Amino acid sequence: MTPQVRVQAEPFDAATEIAALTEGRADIGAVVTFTGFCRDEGGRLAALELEHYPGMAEAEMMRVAGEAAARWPLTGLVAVHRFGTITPGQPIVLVVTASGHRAAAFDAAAFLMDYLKTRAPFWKREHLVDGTAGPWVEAKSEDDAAAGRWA
Amino acid sequence: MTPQVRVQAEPFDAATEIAALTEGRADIGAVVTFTGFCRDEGGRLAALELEHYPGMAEAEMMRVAGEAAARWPLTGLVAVHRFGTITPGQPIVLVVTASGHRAAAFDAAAFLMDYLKTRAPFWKREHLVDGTAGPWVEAKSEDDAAAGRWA
Amino acid sequence: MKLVYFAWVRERIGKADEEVELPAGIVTVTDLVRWLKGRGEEYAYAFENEGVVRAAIDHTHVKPDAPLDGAREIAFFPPMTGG
Amino acid sequence: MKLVYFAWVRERIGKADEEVELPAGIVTVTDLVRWLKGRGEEYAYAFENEGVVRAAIDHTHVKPDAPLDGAREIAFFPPMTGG
Repeated sequence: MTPQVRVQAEPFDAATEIAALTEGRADIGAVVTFTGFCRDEGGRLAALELEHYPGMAEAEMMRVAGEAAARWPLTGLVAVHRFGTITPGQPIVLVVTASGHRAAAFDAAAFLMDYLKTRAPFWKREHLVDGTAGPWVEAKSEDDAAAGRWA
Repeated sequence: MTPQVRVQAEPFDAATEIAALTEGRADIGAVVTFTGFCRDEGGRLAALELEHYPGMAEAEMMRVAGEAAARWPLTGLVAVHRFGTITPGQPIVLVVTASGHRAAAFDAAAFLMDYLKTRAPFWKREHLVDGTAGPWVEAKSEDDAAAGRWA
Repeated sequence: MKLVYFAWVRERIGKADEEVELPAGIVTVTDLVRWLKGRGEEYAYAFENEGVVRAAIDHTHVKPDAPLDGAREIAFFPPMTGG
Repeated sequence: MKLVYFAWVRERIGKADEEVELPAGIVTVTDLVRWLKGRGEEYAYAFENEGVVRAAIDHTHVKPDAPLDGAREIAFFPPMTGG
């Protein structure tokens, strides 16, 4: 199983990714998808700007994907992360995991998200509804704690 | 948030369900989907036949969905379970959870699957590739253990 | 009172549902199971291990000591294997 | 050696990347940070809290005591906030 990792400006489609992992296969029992969306934070945000480190973003996502593949018996793994300006309601990140059994698919997807949050080189900046650029989003200690539970 | 529960013979589409939960909303940060598929068990199975208890299946799925909605801050919840004859590679069950934050969406989806497995009145029977009807699938003690972790 | 059966419980009994008139003294699900077992070997076979077959009253799971009072439909079935 | 900066580290320093010739005695990432802080107040501002800014060598996360030997590209950036 070779993980698929993509960094792109374009939106993605969860159903297309599920179909690509399951097409023509009869050994997959479970597919979990996680999609992370841009929120408007109670009407405060006009958009999120996502900066990334080209080259390292793909490399680090592939390392995290490889760790998930080594840890759980997966039959498929896709991780897609967008960059650029993303408006509220639009998707930012997608993780898809496929396995014979549901626990592996669930755990691997949660692991991937926890690790992508803390290790993939992406940075979010807020753009406010009044047209000004807001602050860079601060990293959350709860994300470090979530990643720490897999150690 | 009113959970949506459906019992149907027809296939379903995960992307349609994600779109229905997220369309026009800017307060959703995370959507998790779980899709359970029919496996061929190493080439042994021609199909699974899914019997269900009409009326109670919907009622019990709605009770489980209500428990998830009471336990996690969800903005959307869909559970769809098919009945009838389902061939390897085809989907059987779909759960979609939406929330402001990813941990709630992940945990609620895993909870729903663990509880649907042990409480929703569906029974699987194997149909073998040699054309004969195989045995009814036996309940697994590991499924009871998985459901027990939420108690 | 309507009884409904599913999966291998239905196959062993040989019918999907039936109407029954309960004699006096049948108070709980366990009472009903013991009474059914006395009706023929197909019932005895279906309920040969009482701890395995599950019951529901009016679409809600119940334990063996649940009272039948007021029930319209009682279901018996094996442990669930959906999902 | 190429240095690249991201997010508010990039904004504080005022450039996205630059080529530097390191003087002798700059062995680790921490040595490099201290040398950069002496180059001007924009660097001092970017690295004002050395424990916050993260580093990567050739696309791999590294700790402050990582040796620079053989590195082609060193990146500095805030804690990640993707996902």
